[in-house]
Amino acid sequence: MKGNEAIAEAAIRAGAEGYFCYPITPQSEVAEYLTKRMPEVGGVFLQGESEVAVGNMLFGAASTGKRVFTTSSSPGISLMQESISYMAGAHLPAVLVNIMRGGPGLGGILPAQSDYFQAVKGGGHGDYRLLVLAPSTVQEAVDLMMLSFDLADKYRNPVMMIGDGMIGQMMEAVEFPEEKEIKRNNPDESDWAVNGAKDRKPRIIKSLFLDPHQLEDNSWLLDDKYEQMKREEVRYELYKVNAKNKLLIVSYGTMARICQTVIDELESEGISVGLFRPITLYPYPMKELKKEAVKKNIKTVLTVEMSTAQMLEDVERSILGKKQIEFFGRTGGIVPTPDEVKSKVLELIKPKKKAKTSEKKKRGKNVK
Amino acid sequence: MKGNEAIAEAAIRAGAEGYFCYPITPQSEVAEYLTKRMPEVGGVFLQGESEVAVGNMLFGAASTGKRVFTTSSSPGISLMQESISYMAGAHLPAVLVNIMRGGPGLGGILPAQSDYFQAVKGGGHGDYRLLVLAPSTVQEAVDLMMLSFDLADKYRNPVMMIGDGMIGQMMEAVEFPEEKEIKRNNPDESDWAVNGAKDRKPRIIKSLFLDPHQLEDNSWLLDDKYEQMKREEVRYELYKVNAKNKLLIVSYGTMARICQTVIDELESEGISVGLFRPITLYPYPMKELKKEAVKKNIKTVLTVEMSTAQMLEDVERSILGKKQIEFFGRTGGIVPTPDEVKSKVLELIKPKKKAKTSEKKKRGKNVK
Amino acid sequence: MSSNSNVIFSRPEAMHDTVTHYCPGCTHGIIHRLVAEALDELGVRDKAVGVAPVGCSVLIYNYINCDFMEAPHGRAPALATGFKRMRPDMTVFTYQGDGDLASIGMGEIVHAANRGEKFTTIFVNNAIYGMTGGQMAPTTMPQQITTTSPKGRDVSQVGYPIRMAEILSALVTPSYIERVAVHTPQHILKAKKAIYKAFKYQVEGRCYSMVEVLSTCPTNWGYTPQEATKWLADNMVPYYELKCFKDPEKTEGF
Amino acid sequence: MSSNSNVIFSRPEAMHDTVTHYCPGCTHGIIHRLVAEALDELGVRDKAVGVAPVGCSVLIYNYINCDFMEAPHGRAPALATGFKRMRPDMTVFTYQGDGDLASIGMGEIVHAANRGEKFTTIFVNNAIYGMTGGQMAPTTMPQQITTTSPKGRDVSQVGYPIRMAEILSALVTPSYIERVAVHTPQHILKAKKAIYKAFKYQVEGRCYSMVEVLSTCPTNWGYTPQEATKWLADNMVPYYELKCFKDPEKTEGF
Amino acid sequence: MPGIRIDKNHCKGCELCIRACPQNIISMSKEITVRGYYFAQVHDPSRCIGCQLCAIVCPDVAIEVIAHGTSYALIEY
Amino acid sequence: MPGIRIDKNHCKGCELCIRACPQNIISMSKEITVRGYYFAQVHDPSRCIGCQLCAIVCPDVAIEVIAHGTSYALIEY
Amino acid sequence: MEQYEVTFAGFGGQGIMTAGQLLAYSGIKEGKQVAWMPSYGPEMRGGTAYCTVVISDKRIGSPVVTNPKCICVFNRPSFDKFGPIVKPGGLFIVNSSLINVVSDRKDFTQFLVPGNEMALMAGNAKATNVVILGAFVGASNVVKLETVTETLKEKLGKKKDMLELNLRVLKEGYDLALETLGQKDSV
Amino acid sequence: MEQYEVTFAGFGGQGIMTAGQLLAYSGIKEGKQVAWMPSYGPEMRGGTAYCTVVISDKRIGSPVVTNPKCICVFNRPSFDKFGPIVKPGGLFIVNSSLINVVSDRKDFTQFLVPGNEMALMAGNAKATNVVILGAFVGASNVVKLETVTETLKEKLGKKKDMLELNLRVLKEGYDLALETLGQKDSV
Ligand SMILES: Cc1ncc(C[n+]2csc(CCOP(=O)(O)OP(=O)(O)O)c2C)c(N)n1
Ligand SMILES: Cc1ncc(C[n+]2csc(CCOP(=O)(O)OP(=O)(O)O)c2C)c(N)n1
Ligand code: SF4
Ligand code: SF4
Ligand code: SF4
Ligand code: SF4
Ligand code: SF4
Ligand code: SF4
Ligand SMILES: [Mg+2]
Ligand SMILES: [Mg+2]
Repeated sequence: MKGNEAIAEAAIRAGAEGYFCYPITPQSEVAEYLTKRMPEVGGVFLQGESEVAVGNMLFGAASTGKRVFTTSSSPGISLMQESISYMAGAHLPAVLVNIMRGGPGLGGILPAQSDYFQAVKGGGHGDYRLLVLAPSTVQEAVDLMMLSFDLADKYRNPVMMIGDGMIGQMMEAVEFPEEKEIKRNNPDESDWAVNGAKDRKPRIIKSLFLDPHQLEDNSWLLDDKYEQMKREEVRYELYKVNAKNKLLIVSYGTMARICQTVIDELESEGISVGLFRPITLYPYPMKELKKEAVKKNIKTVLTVEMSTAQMLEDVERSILGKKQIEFFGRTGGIVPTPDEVKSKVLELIKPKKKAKTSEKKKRGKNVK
Repeated sequence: MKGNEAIAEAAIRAGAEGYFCYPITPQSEVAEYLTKRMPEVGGVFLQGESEVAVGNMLFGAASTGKRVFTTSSSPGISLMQESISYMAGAHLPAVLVNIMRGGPGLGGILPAQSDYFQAVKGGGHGDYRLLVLAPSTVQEAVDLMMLSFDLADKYRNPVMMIGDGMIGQMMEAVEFPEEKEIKRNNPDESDWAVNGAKDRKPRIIKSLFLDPHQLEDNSWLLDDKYEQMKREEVRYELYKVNAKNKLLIVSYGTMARICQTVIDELESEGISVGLFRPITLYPYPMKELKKEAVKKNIKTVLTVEMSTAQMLEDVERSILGKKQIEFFGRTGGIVPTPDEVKSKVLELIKPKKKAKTSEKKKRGKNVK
Repeated sequence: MSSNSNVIFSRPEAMHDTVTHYCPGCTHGIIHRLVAEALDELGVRDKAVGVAPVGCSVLIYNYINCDFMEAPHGRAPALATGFKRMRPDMTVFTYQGDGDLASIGMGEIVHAANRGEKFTTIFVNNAIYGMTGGQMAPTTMPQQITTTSPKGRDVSQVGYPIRMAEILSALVTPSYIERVAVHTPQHILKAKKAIYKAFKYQVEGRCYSMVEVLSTCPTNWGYTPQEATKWLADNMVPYYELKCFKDPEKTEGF
Repeated sequence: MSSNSNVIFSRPEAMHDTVTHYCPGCTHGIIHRLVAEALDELGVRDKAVGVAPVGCSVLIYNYINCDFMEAPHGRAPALATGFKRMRPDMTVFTYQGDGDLASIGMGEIVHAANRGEKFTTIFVNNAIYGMTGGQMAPTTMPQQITTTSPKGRDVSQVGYPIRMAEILSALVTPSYIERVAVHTPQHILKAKKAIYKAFKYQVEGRCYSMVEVLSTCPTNWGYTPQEATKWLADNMVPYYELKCFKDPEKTEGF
Repeated sequence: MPGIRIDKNHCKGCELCIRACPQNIISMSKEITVRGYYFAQVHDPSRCIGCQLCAIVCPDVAIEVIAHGTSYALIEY
Repeated sequence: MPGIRIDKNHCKGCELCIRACPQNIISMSKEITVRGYYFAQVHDPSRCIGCQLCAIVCPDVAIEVIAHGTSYALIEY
Repeated sequence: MEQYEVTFAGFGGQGIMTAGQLLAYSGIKEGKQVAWMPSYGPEMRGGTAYCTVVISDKRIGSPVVTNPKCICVFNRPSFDKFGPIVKPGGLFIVNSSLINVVSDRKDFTQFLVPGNEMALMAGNAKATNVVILGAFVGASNVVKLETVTETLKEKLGKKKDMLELNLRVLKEGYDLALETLGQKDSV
Repeated sequence: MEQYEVTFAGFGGQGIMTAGQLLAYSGIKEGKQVAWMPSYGPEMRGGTAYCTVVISDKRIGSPVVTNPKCICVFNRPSFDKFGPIVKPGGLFIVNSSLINVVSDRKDFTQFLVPGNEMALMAGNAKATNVVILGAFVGASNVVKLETVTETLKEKLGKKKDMLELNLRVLKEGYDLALETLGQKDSV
């Protein structure tokens, strides 16, 4: 199944009842799949007039307490920032998927990971965070998509899954959980959703607090949720991490798969390298990464991203100067080949000249 | 002069010829001032239909090569993210001012600093950065506003000045540079602005690069500019920083002024504390902060923000675990009083119980 | 009063007994009452959800006694769409100012109306941005002075006021569109009927419905409440024609 | 050909000699030519700036030989506004698809027209999202099959197609609004006149001008170019009336 | 005998009811409410015809109208 | 004698000119261009009346029309 | 001069902001560092409005002051809200025309000024703010009476009647302070 | 089985994506790990289109492969673009109906298949992609012919004629491979 379709079907299996979208490459197949599939399960499919509208349709739909989601790509996600901030402020569960493409601006439509900051640090205004998940295979996209709905409900916070065109366009075998009856949220059981003030006081979904003390309380309440996420939701994967590793690669999403290929190749050449793959980008597995990075055998930590360096900052915050950190990145739709990552690794491992510090980030390609 | 008006007048003195806006508290005075003032200097004042439109009017106006700007507040800035990313991608100079209010969502209208991430890490999609300046007095708002236009032109990159409602509403004495003739950009002298393809090839202002190699080149070209900014534009101020300091406060904007009051009071009580005030938030004065923070006499670095902790991450990245970092913040429109900051400082200085690590960030107020 | 007296006019049930934050004489209050009465009369208060705008009426949920969502500025129709599509059994309305609906929210209102979303919009046109301190709105009258048109709205620079009822009526999709005003008791009674009808059509699942209500903003217009009603009658009513522009009873389909 | 032959029809000067990326038979190419001819005939190519949309015509700057800006999807009128206000001496036009102009860009186009911005819009209505692979647009015809309306556009669910020329004509601010088509030579010649007039009014500083051009998308409609022109004639023309809706010559002011 | 009750807590002294009353029996108090407003009062209750016009125009829903026996039918204006 | 020139580099073989020509003198080549398209050709140039209709409909501006002496006046259709 | 902070508080329409601004302009005129900081936001509609002026010879830190040296309250709600936070040893100026209670704090100077009455007697109740300002200047000596007079002249230059009345009540407030609290040195 | 990568390349309309998908489904049917990755983006209109299928018994790393083991090129531009990147020792399948050149690389197996002609002879030039697919299966043995046959039956179940024709050309391509390259063991 194509990644985009798998994501769509995963949402259906997770009990999603509403999908709102605006066309944008490279994820339009999600909509094209759901325009047929949603009606089959009695759900709502609606193409909105813009991503600004779609973000806010999601806001309205999420207020029903049912499971709802949208998918888009980089510029479209930028247009949703206000609504995302509102949904976070109003404690609404909703799932958003960003199939990232090259930016900034109109950029291109090929795979990139340059919306990391936007997703992880908060592209909208105010003290809020999204829970951010990054799958590296189509199967994982399915699993994380389903998890996203659970986490959105658990925290009543928007959850964003970020992938790139590769995840969206790639076809891999996927398994869905048994197709018994799809379980759905029952709005009548909700103690917060808007479903008619019958025999109870009205419920107000809002983020305005004119009293700054209340507004501050709301922000700290959000912060409590984020602290809870840090305790309970950190996810990551280790690949061939062991005491022989000379170098630890940190990479996420499809980029991490490419690094796996590199690691396999290097292994066959007798060079041991491990991979730390964050699955939750927020909360970031800081302690866990530090634990692996500080191990004696590791000389260097190499961050590999399809961007000019964004996750790098979280790697720095995790490792806190305890190890030399290097960066390798390609961006704008260029997917680094295993070969170039490999030669970067070899360059770092072979103790030729003095290696540079992370201050000078190393790029895949020089300009001019 | 009121801060908002001072900002408006500073732009005029800097040679700004176009201002585009949409009303939003607490900065509407800028528009109310300029609706009269702009025509006096033959400039353009236009109220747009939304911040989405305003961001894009700015885009079109900046393409003329003249100096143009907008001012808004948090939710309005969120709506400009797409256009900001486009302007950055297309190498356009433009100045944006965010007079921040409490968020997320509709939040409130009182002073806050909770859009730090949005401004500094990039709220839009793709590999781009804004040059971000944060004044702490009305005079500095004037100076930095004028500087913003210079820097926008120097780097052909959007520059954002962020302040809060205090800066906007406060009245202080200000001095403007001599009111000789206002110097303006001459579009005819520009080698990039759109001014009619007469006797030259057409110029295209764009951010689309279908060839990923070109798109990547554009991203690294942007990155080069950001590296240059790191070398040439870092600005910060030290206040009563000396070898007797037991603690170093890091704080920016109006919050830093409150910390100054605290420092003065503590000084009169015989307790020496210094202040590191970043003026450029991007590029962040990382080396400079580290240099001050690692000094032997400093036991603790205290980050004080009007947010639930955002700049803290850059402080962490600067200091890299070399010193204990503590956080104190109020948010949502609550301005910390000198007293509460002071007691936080005293709590940290007086070696009562074991201090907590920065992992557990300390908040101004506990919820519930 | 004696015990056999009966109350023939009182606060509708769907309204909280709260003093509003509106300025003295601001007709937002009247329009609130009319909405509450429609909910009462149709018996839908307990399955109603309002969408509050950003504007002076952002706190409408403190006054009308039903569930509410608070939308970003201008986006109420998008929230209402998302909600109503998921819960077609509920009664959904947006309450929006002219800055909210006709300026920043233009895209959302036109498209919601065009898709024929089955919700109701109460559009309060007071020809100004009330909440933010009296800036020019797209609906501001020619020559009207506001903080961002200190010499009066110059139509040669910023065009003529936008007439939303006319624009939404230009759409082919069936809908109910009427413009009313609330500056005299007579007009208020007509407004009441229009608002009732708008909700009724929704409850019947017929169509999108929008009532544009000409309203006063004494504070930002710089008039007393009495002067404001007169200014509305003299300036707004001639330009903003009061009538039913579209009614599914009369024009069904394309 | 002999030497005393003269060329009576050829590529306009304002057009680069480049093969376009458009699909065979896509009428975007014709419309490009008409724009280039207008620039040539008015002699404004060297003070013209186009605003490219996001849509199939995003690369228009590779074909028309003047300065260009590339706008975010739907926002071309805002860029044009910002630019033209700063440089009233230049000739500014936006070239926008129906997804771009009528869907995401609804707010910007209505407001630019309403403010009476002195630029020209060429609105290419092909009843579909071409570039993204054939999704439903607000202008998609009833029953038309697209990738997001696989059973045909269901007007009971998503309403009727939006007629932008009619909507913009509902505004009071004077403007020039005409709808034309390019499916036959006869229509193309009329379209040429309309586009010329639109630019002329701009150059004269008269008003905002918009020409809506009905165009084909053989690829996403699933027809041959020939079939596509027929489909346009049979389906679009009856719904999208071809006429001049508004002309400052005829209706001046309010 | 018909009559009205003005809730002085809700009244903001906008005077719209005064102009609306066909009997001219409403006028402003000399006192000020806690919110700082003069409020509306009926100075000649006996002449009230229960026409509800005052209540209809009151933006603050501060007025209740009471009728005895049959109520005055609200004609369409 | 009027005539047309079709730039086979620009032609994408859409066949719109074929239908437009009142003289029915345009048809498709059997060959394919480098871009993979069949292209338009005039199979009976002598009958061309220089009416320009083919050029007007060509989306790729692939056709030039040549007239000798006075040009055929383009009437309004 | 040490830093001096004064808050003016009342309801909207009582000229609170203007009183503060007049003081601020006067401070600037005397070459001092001045920060005027209004309250803004939800309070402004209906509730209390207030502004704070900080005047100093040196760079001013926080424009937000927890315990100002002086607070002038124009109505009852402000009296209740601000009475408790006057800095011990400070000054509490109460518009006794609208406030018929007194603070029972003993650690500051309480100064009752019948602002509305004085203004009304002078001809216009709207000048209450200038009465209180005069009283503040007299009581605090933070700026000179002459400076405020000049500021008023600049701001009201064109409106002769208004100016005259305002100058009159300014002086009356000032004199009342001297009478009540005695001549004071510059702070 | 070691990991195997194959790229199909040609212009849009030649059924490139379908060929890859049929292979991918067949791999999945045989319980293998499979990743099908299309090219997308600007190339899709006009230029070349290609997709890559990675088939393996183990977890698949990069779906983007620098040097695939096998590349099947359907037209001249693809020949030029992809010829140089076939993995040394790999397989280069060339649709000789539209490509009248041969690679001068000697470090891989070059296999010329007159795809269009074979398809046309079978009755439909559109089946070229299945001819090439058959040839690839015969040459590589990455999946069984029977599996692809099954996949085709599933996908074309309803269209009897189409199915029959496709099965025929699949077999013809397969046989040509065996003939030309000889019987091979499973890779
Ligand atoms: C995105 C955004 N932009 C601007 C604002 C500021 N704002 C608040 S209310 C308002 C307009 C109010 O005018 P209107 O909609 O006419 O309502 P009224 O107050 O007149 O009833 C604006 C611009 C905001 N909250 N959010
Ligand atoms: C913000 C944003 N949303 C979506 C897209 C994806 N997108 C590109 S073109 C397009 C629509 C094209 O349709 P139209 O405007 O009708 O032009 P056409 O291609 O039909 O000429 C869309 C939705 C985008 N680039 N940016
Ligand atoms: S500002 Fe205007 S609209 Fe708002 S409450 Fe006051 S009178 Fe009403
Ligand atoms: S997709 Fe449609 S609109 Fe786009 S170039 Fe092809 S035919 Fe033209
Ligand atoms: S009910 Fe009629 S008569 Fe009685 S007070 Fe009200 S308006 Fe006057
Ligand atoms: S109309 Fe209502 S609020 Fe106004 S004065 Fe009369 S009773 Fe009071
Ligand atoms: S000019 Fe007229 S007659 Fe000649 S080829 Fe073209 S269409 Fe035919
Ligand atoms: S109309 Fe133009 S592109 Fe089409 S076939 Fe004729 S010459 Fe070729
Ligand atoms: Mg309004
Ligand atoms: Mg289109």
